[in-house]
Amino acid sequence: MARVGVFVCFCGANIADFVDVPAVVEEVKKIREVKYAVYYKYMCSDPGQQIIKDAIAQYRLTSVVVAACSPRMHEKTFRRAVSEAGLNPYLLEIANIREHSSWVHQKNKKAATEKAGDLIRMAVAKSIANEQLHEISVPVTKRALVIGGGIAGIQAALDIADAHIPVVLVERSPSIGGRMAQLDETFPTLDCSQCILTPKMVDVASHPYIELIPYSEVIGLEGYVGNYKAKIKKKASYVNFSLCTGCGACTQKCPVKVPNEFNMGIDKRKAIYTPFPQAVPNKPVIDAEHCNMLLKGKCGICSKVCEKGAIDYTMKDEVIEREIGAVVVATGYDLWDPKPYEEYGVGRFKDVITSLEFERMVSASGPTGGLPIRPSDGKVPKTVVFIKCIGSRDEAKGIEYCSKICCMYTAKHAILLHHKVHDSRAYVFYMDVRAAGKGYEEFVKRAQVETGTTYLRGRVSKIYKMGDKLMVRGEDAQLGQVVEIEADMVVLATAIIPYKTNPALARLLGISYDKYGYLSEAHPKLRPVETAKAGIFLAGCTQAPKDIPDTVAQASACAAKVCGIFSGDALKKDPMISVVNPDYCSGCQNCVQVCPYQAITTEEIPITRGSKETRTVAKINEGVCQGCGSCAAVCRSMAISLKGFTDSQIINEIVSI
Amino acid sequence: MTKLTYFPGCSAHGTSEEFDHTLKLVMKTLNVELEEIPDWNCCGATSAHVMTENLALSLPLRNLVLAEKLENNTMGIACASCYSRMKSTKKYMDEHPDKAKELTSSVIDEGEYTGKVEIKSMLQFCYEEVGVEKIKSLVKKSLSGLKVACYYGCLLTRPKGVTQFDSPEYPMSMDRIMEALGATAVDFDYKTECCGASFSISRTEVVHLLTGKILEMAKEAGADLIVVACPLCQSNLDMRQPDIEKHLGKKIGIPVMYFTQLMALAFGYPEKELKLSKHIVPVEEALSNIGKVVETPQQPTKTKKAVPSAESEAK
Amino acid sequence: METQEKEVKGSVQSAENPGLTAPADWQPVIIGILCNWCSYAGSDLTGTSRIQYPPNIRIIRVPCSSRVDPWFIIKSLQATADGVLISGCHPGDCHYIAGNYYARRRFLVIKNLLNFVGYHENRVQFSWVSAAEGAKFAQVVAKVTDDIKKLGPLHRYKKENF
Amino acid sequence: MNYTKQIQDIASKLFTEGKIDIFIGYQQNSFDDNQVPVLITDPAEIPKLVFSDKSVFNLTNYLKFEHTKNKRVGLVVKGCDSRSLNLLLTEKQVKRENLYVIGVCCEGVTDDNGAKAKNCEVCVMPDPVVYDEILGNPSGKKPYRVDPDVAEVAKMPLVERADYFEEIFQNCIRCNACRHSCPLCYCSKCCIDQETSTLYNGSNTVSSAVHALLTWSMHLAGRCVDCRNCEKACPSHLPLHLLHKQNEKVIFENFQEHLSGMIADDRGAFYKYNQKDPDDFIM
Repeated sequence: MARVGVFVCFCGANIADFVDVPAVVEEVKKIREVKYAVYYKYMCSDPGQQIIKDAIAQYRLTSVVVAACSPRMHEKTFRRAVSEAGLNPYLLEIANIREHSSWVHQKNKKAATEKAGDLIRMAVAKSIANEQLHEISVPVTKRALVIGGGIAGIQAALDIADAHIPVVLVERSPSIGGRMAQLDETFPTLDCSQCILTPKMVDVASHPYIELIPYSEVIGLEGYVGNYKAKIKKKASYVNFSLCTGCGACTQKCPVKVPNEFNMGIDKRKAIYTPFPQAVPNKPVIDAEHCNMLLKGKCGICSKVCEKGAIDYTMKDEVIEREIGAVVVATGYDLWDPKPYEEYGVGRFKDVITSLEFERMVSASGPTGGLPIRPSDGKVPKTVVFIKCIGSRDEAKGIEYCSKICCMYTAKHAILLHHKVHDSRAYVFYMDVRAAGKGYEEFVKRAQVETGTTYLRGRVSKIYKMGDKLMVRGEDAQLGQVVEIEADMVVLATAIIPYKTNPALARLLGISYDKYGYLSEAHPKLRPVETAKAGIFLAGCTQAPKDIPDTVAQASACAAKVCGIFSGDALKKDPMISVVNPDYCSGCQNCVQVCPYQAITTEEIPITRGSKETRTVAKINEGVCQGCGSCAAVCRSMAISLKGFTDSQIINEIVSI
Repeated sequence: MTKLTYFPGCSAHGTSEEFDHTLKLVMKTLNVELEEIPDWNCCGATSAHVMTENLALSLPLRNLVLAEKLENNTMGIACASCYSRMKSTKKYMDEHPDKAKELTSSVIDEGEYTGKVEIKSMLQFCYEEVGVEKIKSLVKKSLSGLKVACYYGCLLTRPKGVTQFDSPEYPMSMDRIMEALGATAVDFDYKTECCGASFSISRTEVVHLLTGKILEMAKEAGADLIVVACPLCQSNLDMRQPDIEKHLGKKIGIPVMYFTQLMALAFGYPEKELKLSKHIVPVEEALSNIGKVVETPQQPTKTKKAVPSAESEAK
Repeated sequence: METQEKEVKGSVQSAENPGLTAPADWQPVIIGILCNWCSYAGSDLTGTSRIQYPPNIRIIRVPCSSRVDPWFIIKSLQATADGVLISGCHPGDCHYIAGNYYARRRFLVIKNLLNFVGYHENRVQFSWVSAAEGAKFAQVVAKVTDDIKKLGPLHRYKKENF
Repeated sequence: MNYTKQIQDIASKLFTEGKIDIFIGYQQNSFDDNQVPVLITDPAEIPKLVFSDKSVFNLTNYLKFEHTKNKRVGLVVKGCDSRSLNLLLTEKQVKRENLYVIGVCCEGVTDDNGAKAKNCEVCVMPDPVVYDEILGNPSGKKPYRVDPDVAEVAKMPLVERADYFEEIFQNCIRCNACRHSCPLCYCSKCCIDQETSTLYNGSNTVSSAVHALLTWSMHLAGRCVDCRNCEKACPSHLPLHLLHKQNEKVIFENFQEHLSGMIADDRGAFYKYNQKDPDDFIM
């Protein structure tokens, strides 16, 4: 027989003025299971809590009901008090008679009193069905996995590793560095991208707590927060990195030329290559799709010139496993293909290029030695038109959102053009100039004033060819006129888009993604780096378009979160999660389908004790379950119950009124 | 012999008689029988939809209902404007069957609309249903040596959601057909530019400006003549040319022909069948280029410039 | 004295059993099942804002509207409730990502089924109330209470009657 | 529609080749011209097998019992039966590799009076959707139609409808034959038998019957394939299909024309969602 104690709070005048508290206590005393009922001015005060503690001992209470303010307010306080009295803290129930009665029925004391009585009756009924629950402790593997070796991944890995936590950094290309390595100078300070990035890349390579696995991809992730197991596929590089010294003899002698993706195809690289001179690790890989030896079995020059014998044509893809406790996803962004802009002659006019192509051209280490040139005839352009929002904010052809960085990098390009070609003239067609950021507006002003770049508000309607010039026709909306500019080159500020591989990666990790393919954060404002899956965090443009400062900030935030998880030997979790009664489970797996956290898997159990034959039943992963109860509601045989909100507890509440 | 429902539109019996005539010749060679919709009416063109929505929908809808009675799956439309009106109406009706029911029961007394007939422009029909390969196989007299600029105008490929045909900005279907006939289709940036047709009567100076630009650009691209698939384009580009020349103060003199005229010519019909006398800008000189050897490079803008050779420069 | 006069003045008919009536000052019992993160927080805000609403509702807290098994609704109607209100987060705002989308499907079906077998459609109502919509919660409760007062007491299939 | 010969041939071939342990089919009743299900383990009994428009029962129901679990089973399915089989496969209650399915392109079965069965009038899929071997010529998916009985009841005014159902529910004797005969009611412990459920509250009242039946129909909503085994099994001849068809109608009309068990791996309507699902009934 349950022995319930009820403690009704006056909350000063807050409750007592509108609810006849002594009458309520008398009413409650009539409930069979209630062995003790009392009221006090402030239950949450120390003497108030002492009343509860004393009563638990004196009346051997099996559960406690506090009728006071909302459980969202003081549930934790009273749980602690109950716990200190030696009772399991989850045997406490709160009847919310302040927010739900005294404050909302101030003109009807009779009804408010009656309602308070009912609310307490419900809480008493529920508490009778309460069970002892214990905080869940989940062991933690203190190693982090960072997916992606761009600036986001590099920053997160360094910050975590600096806290003496081992990091596995997986990069899909042969070198870390990512998009930032492709950039020339960075806004708004125009400091050289390579100069600030390369030291960090070297730090990663030499850090004792970082295991760098380049030219690899994560192909599987099992487990839950603190206890993940990652499968990583190391792509065959055909070069034994432990023997290779990075001398570069092979890349010089290789006869096969392939468009260089690092330079946006402006120049050629070899079939055996390091993506760029400052690559980390500075070891070449063989591109199996173009290598004559691997394709036709003829050539073998690189093997001949390699003094160390590091070339191994028989190398195969290899899958390795790492046990980890948390994941930072930092896979970066791709660029929108402007092909749908047929009216701009994309694909037909060679001198209509994208902004990243322009970026490579003006890069001192780029394919043109830092000078912008027209791809059609190799001449240096004098008049360059920059068009912003190519694909961004364009529902018809591209995507709806703003890519956030194009305004700034276009201003940067206008300045860089002026730096490289002093007698040049730049025009920028824009929809809006969005320069929110420290020093950003000033930077745009600098482009406009210092370099004399003409900013034209309006869209370009057409580009056509006149001789070897590109005629750019657009609207100057501020003048209300059509303008035509005779340009040597047109640069399209193409939108940032997520990699097409994002949805597959999200499914693999068990996290969600939005309609564009960006990975989704748990809450747009208050949990911007977490995902809905505990222990997986997002950094950089894989979550949404952002610039380098924001990316680095988010990466460091991820590192702080990861370090938080690893701060203890075990993770403590709220015990109010679902549990399966295997006797009742028939294994239909509909719960697996509706669980938003992939917290439900299946297990095989013997049909009867000791039997060899097995049947499949659902199994809740304690580490992953967040306690929403979706599974409990769809379980037809009621094999799943949500602790703290069991069917019995809720039905008790319903029938007690 | 396949049958095709034919909607000629008002101009086919007037200003674009040569289009209508050569179209019929071409279809004969392609073994397609044109079945003209009996008792067809005006499509409403640019005038109806500024009046009332119901009028703008009812006029084409009546034609669509009549077309369904002919039991051919496809209807070919000669005029680009008619094509646009009919196709937009069809799209609207297919999406709003209630409206179709309302109009067929109240305004139009010709039976129900089911939406079973597909609508294609004649250009689209030749490109999609007949195909470039078949056209190529039927050529008796190659048009090699003739350089043409294909002008599509605004309505044949736009709006994309309605026409569902070719690229809205840089279509190539007519160019491909011309190449099949042996002619050289020049790279023509103005192929979908507006000719100003709507201001044809009210503000001719707009037409002069816009059409003038198209003509100049065709000339610039090195074309001997402009090929069109729309009667309104033809009349604007051809008929207005003397006025435009006066307006610009320079001679252009580029003839404007229907793609069907050139097809008929290539299919072996004699020149007199092309009704060349209907043209304002004489075409004979342009056609005399047929058979001449094309010198390459024929055009500065078309030449392939040396690759920038970024490597050499970087080194 | 006043209340007595009112009692004399009229009575409320049960929508499903027109023969059965209750006194005019009859007060319905309404069970409200609220999700913890939006609607329960919203109802707390109603309280802190001191927005007044009719006192007939008895609130049960669940973590998510997806925890609501249609059987809870059936059970409530079998017990003392004359009406049921279920409230959760707005679509897209679910604390548990998509719980309310699943719940919404079940709600539509159970609502129609109950109406089909002879419960008035207003007996069971649903709302999306966010944690910021304290005023909306009061409006919703006022509307539901008003609706159910008009329907009169629920008699059919009550445990004590059948 | 008579496939007796073909089914007997296939069954004996399966036994000869050792592919199955049990064959589930239909046999002639001994006292009238109706048929009952038969489970054959001995090939000598094959001549018992018949199939005609009297083969009304959904045999997939027999896959949930102990003597067919984890055995290799050959069975005959019509269109609706195959849909429930599809769901059983999706819900992992049977293993596909254990089954040899003879799918019959159904031309409609008859009721006790020899008239076309009422569920066949509104059948959406007469052809089997899962099978190893097919008999007859597929006639394709049929357009969905609202059940005429549901439409008629829905037209009644509220009070009349309530009275109508009250009479139905009063006649329920709580024997649970409906549950027992339903192929999709395979739970190892049904909710209405559990103490926590308190649906019955140990009582045998109309109230508990109503709530049990409503809960039951909610558990089948978006899953029921309208085979009407339940109705055939009901000793009180309750029109149980009204509940299922009502739910089916709401689900079809609102949730992207969902129909149960039509596609492999398609779970019931409650185990997926669409952001554009109706929202206007919620304040």
